[in-house]
Amino acid sequence: MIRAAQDNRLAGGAIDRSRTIRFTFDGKSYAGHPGDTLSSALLANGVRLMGRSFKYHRPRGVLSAGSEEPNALVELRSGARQEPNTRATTAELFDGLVAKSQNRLPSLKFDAMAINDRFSNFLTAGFYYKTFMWPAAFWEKLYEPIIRKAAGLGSLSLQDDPDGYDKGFLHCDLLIIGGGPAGLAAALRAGRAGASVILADEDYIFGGRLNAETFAVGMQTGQAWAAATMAELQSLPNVRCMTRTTIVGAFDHGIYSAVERVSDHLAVTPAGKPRQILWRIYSKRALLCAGAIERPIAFENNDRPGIMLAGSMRAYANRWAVTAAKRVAIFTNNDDGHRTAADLLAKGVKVMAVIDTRADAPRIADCELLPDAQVTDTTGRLGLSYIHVRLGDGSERNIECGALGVSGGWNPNVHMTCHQRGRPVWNAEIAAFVPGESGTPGLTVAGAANGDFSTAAALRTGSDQAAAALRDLDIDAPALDLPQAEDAPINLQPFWYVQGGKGRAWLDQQNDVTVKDVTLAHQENFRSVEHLKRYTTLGMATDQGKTSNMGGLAIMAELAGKSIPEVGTTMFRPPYTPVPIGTFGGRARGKNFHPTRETPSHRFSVEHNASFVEVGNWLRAQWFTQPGEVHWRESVDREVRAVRGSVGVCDVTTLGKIDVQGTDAAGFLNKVYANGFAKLAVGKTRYGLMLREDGMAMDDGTAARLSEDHFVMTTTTANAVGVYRHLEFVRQCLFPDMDVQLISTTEAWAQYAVAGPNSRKLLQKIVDPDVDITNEGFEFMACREITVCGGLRARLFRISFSGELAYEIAVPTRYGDAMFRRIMEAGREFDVVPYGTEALGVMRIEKGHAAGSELNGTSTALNLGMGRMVSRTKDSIGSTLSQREGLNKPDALMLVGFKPVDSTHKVTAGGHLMTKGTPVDAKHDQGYVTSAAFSPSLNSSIGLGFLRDGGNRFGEILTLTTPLTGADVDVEVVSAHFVDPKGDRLRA
Amino acid sequence: MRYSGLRIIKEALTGNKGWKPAWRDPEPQPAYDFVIIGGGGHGLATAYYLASTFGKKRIAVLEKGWIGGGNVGRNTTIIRSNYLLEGNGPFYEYALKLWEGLEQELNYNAMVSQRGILNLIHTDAQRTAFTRRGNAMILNGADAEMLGVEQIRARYPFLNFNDARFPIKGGLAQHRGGTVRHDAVAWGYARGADNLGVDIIQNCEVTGFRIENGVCKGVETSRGFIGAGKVASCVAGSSSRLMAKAGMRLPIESTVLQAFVTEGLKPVLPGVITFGAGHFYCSQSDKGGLVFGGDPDGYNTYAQRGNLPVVEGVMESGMALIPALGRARVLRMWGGLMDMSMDGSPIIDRTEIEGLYFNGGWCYGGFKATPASGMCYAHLLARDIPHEYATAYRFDRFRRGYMIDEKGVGAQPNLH
Amino acid sequence: MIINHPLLGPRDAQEFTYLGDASLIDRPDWEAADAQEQFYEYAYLRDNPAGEHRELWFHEIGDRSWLVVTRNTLTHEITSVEMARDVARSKGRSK
Amino acid sequence: MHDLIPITPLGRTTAQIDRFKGLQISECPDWALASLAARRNREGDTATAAEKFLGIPLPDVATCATAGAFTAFWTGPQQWMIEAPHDRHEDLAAQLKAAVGDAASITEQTDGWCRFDLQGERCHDVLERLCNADTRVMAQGQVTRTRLEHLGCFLICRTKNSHFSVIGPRSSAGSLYHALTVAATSVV
Repeated sequence: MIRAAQDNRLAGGAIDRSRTIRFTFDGKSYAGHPGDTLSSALLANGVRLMGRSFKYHRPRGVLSAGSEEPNALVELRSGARQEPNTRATTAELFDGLVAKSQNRLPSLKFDAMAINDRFSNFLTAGFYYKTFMWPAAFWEKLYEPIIRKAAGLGSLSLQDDPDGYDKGFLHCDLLIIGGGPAGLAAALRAGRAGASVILADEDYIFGGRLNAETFAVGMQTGQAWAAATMAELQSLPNVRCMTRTTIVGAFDHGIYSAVERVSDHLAVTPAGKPRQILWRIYSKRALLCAGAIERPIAFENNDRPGIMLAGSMRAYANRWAVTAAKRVAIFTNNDDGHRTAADLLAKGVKVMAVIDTRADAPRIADCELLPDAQVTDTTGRLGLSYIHVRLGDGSERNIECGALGVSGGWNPNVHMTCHQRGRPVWNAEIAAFVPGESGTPGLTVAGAANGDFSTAAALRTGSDQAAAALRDLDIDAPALDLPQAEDAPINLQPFWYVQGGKGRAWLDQQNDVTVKDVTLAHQENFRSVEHLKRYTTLGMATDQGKTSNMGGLAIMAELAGKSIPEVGTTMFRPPYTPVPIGTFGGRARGKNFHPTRETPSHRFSVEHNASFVEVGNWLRAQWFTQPGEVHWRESVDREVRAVRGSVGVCDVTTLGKIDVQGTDAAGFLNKVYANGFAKLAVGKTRYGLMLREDGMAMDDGTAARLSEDHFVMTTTTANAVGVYRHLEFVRQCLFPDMDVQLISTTEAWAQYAVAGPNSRKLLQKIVDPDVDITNEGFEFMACREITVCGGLRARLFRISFSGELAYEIAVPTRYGDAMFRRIMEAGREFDVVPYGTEALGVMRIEKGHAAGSELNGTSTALNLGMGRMVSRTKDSIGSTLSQREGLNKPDALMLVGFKPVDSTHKVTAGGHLMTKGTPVDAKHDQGYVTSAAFSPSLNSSIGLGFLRDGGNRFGEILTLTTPLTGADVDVEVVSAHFVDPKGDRLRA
Repeated sequence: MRYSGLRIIKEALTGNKGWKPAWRDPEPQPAYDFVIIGGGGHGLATAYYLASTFGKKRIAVLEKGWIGGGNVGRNTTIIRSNYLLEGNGPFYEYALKLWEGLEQELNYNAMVSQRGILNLIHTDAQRTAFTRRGNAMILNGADAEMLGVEQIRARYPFLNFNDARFPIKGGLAQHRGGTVRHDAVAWGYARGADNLGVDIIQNCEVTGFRIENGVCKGVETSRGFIGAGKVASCVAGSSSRLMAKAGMRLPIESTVLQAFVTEGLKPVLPGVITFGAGHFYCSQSDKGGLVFGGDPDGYNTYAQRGNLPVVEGVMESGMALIPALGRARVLRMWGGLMDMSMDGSPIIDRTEIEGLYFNGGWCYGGFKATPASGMCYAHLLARDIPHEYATAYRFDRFRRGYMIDEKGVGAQPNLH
Repeated sequence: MIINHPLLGPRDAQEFTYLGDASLIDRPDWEAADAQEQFYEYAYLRDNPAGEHRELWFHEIGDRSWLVVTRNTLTHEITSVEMARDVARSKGRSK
Repeated sequence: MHDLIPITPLGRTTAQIDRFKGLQISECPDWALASLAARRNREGDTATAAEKFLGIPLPDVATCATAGAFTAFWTGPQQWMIEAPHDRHEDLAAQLKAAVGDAASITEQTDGWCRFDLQGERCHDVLERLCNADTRVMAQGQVTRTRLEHLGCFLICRTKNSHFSVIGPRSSAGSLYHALTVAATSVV
């Protein structure tokens, strides 16, 4: 690979020439120095062509030297780390950096898609709304794929992002956004006053514009003053200085989001370290010192590589010691443009002329001055070679130059003051929008961001605004002794675009929006600023119109015969600059997306080949595979048979447990459950159905009365948190004087269901001798606090989900693992098995118990066959609205069971029920199957479901249809209680 | 003027001087037969169908700001009809059918792109729920297909199939679902309505209703009183604010739904994809931006902006589902105001005030409903009886207990 | 957002769970003649104002207090925060 | 005496300890917890009985108090958590109940939680990556509840600037531990 020399490198600059670093762009190798950005290094190597535009694929060079860059976008890095649309102007150079140009085919120099440029008259704003409509089907098949392929900019690798990201939270009295002269003065004043300060800047060195200028601050250069100030700030423990940190959003009540680019300037992110950090900054006050962004002037072919903002051209020369070309010219409507000419002359660059639109243009730089003149057109294929100038007297002139610095004035960076829908106001003196009164609460503005462009003004207002902000917090900040600095006005004379041209003058260079497009939008009545934006895509590019919006507004204002403030601006929205999704994602990656909750028997389950299932954040054992079992059904059927035949144990810790105490505990439960609890005897447990206030079933579970004023309530696993919140609402907001205290104990106790005919025999070996668990001594629905295994406190409940003789035993969680193993040991003589959620589900379906899929938020007590449970003799949540007509239809859905007529057929959950002989469509829908399983006990597939008027349709044969699979099965309507309908087993 | 490829060529060769305004900016008349409040998608569609399908005249659309500035201009552009309940299914399927013919009907390319929507499944309970839903869709005449993991992997190989916290176990696809260029919907209906003589009046805010003994005679506006035979509220997002001026309280709360778009990227996502274990759905616009969103912020607001917790939650979900998104950059985030109704379903009905009609409560299902909402509302306005597909969208369903609660979360709007 | 908890001072709203209009405290009397109508309005109808809104927030990741927050729905400015239990009592709710 | 062997929240028989430069993260399983909530109109009785039992008054909002074996910290209005060494106070709830009688509701919380202690000068740098509590201004004895890795945790400042306890839900001990160590690696 050939290596270009740094021909356009100038003297001086803030780069470290002692080190040379290598990088490649489109496969070609170049050299640069630490301190370079990709764009400064490319310019140093004489590369002006860096990208292609979005629509016409026009050649593009760098326009700016900052994050507002619309043109010089590259694919940075390679492989899984490829970053599309990376601004070459902010990408710090590192050894081995690899960059590729994008949105071109096949190469940057020759882009076949540039054919679009020839047809620009056909591809005007919004042309696609007017065609591609015939025939309809062709849109997806033909037109759209072509458009999509041509559109877009860079490409994602589509490989998993290998880098890590982190998040954090910071707190401060004063957040200072931007580390230029205003920000530094503010930080100095606030820091010396002892306030806790965060000073953040998106750049990798502090100083802002001072790094790009040559004038002095006090007795030293601007850079030296900035460095000295930083040295002091960094020595203050109460000041946190953050470089490479962009404040991207202003959110409610002083919360700002910031992105710190920790390792983007390194070849690779160090292991275990984040690539970027998203900071959430909680500030009492904030001060915006974000400076201003220069705006271009529109003229014909103003988009050629080499044409850039004058202030950026100056920054490249002063800070990075590069020029885009040996011969340059300046086109300006204000004094600031002349500074560029002066600085470049001082660096030995040939400045061909300063073209100034003002008749009274001052002579500032020692080069040819063309007052009352305009650049009308340019030439040069892949880069600027000539500019065409119209002089005041109407005569024309061609000037040869490889670069043109354009200055149309500066726009204060008001972004952050508009994130809460504050509107900027027009300042005629600088012909720009400045922050309005209705800005972001707690945020004040200083320096160029407020329209105070001179360095002296920036220092002064930064210091003053910091003091004012701290005064709100009762912190007194003594005045600073500020250094002398330039204080010249820019003497701008508004000038937006050069008239009279036949060709195209670009406003939005990335999206290819020209003056003509704005004119067309006006002609078609897309005149509101939002219509203009959306119809022409002006300002919708990756730079969000930072350099282009004002020009568009000015032209629309002129066409509409309005003033610019009358036309108004579009809404500024976060983020200030684009933020990787990974950064907002932080540590939540892969398995760590959400926390995992493990049950007390987790270790045992892992050791015994359990398959796990996610239930909320819980991991529960679904079944335990034994040697020889290949299909999960084998394991589940075995577990069910073992429980029904002898005994099994299942971890049910995940069910919510809420401790309810107090002299009004019983009365409280009476309010939250639809059925009565006041008369529940101590030592007894009762099933409870909880309704929402709208009368729908909310949750169900049991409440065990351990003593007169102490209950333990269980909830379903899924609703544990919601039910607790609901109980606190009822307690605090509805019945504030009830004496009741609540606390969750879900995780404090490891709770196991021991179920099956031999469960009592097994538990006999676990509970201590003095505990009577005979059928008489501990009957169905009994509960008691006991001791087990020689004195360990435990709780025993005789409740059954499986329909078998069953108990639930609870011990402190730390002993849960040992207890599970102890039960397995003690049960060996009964061939005890551990069983999972699948077997549990099969057995509850066999028994006709409702669960999550029945308690689906749209079922009533009536639907669930518990209509009579809703007491009408007391007030309880939901009882009144449960009496509404719509919840008590005579043909209401009822929970019933289903069996396939042909036992080899399968009942599918989610299938819909159709009366025989009626059309199979939504109108004739009779209900649906909520849960289904293969029942080893009945040796048949069975299901539960809701059926219209189900209670009166036992024995009827229905069609269970599953259009998704095309399967239709005849099923018989049966009682939901497939097994032991009388309940003899659980009372045995 | 009629749009066509030929017209584009003709105009191109004559310097594009001949393009006419897409709609006029008329001065308001003293009175109309129909005054539709709200120049959003639904309002403009209602006006269009009133004039076209129902042949009505003297129609005005009053817009507080610029047309299409509400939710039709700030949504995630998705269309689908994957609904479960009988009150919703037929309505949204009708909407989808209208979308399919929209561009030819309007002679405006709104880029209706039926590239499919996929709802991912992560648990067995979800599979059951989606099976029931998919079956209901087919029974309602919509299309649905249950996809297995391998089918999904084939189309979306970059989803997290390796170390997902909530593994993908399948998905319910509706191939006729997709996206539409949202702004173009408002502009297309506006242009169509304007061609049929509808007055579209921008920058005209309704400040009150003139109600005389129980009958609505017209509206007071920032541009004076405008009389009306029938007044139709169509301002989802601000329904409560407007109807309060008529003394009504609604079963609605307003909240903000945030949405996001990345920088332009070469094609990545072929269709619309919805994460089933987190709050994230995503598609890619023709311009190349990934357009995505999640859940509403959840507190009552009219601020059209949200806060960080939801922003982070959405993107955490995005990274959990598509780890390759890490290096795509979010370009812009915004918020739209949602009329969150008490059961998550809309209302298209008469009010107790004669001559005053209501359309709202769309939650975040409003965009996909636009054509059907316009057609059904126009039907109600023209004939005073509900359209067959909108009979369930009554005010009194809450009093009588006939809620249409797809999510089953009850009378808590921010959960729908 | 930041909610200034009466006991704990400023707390990130992310620690809270939002319910809705504070009128949910005013649960009707189940024995009233028109109880069903009252409950319908209580459960379903809202003022949903653009401006000052009294609303219920639960300090889920905190002290488990329900709060009544007065917040402007246009600006999100919070002007007062009270313990919901005190508000309920002041409205005459008891057992 | 029973012979069931307890395991730590991280599922082992011995507590996990990780050392980083300037920071130690240790799992602390040997503590018993019980919640104490005053009953309605019995706030005074509760305070008196609790002070007698603890040897110190119940702490004020968002603070904790330590005397001898006991530490009490505020968890909500008229609600506290009492912490004591597990070996001598395994049945802390029963002991408390005996002391307060029917003046307060007592609930065993020992195994509802897991505790990780962060010790060393890098505490703040790690915690600021994990939760929004402003630990730098937390004085000894200050307690807050905070969201850490989606989990509701108690954060107790045992010694200003150098020693914090994170008390989180036991079933998620693994996730909590992972978050702490990943953040520590990222920082130091």
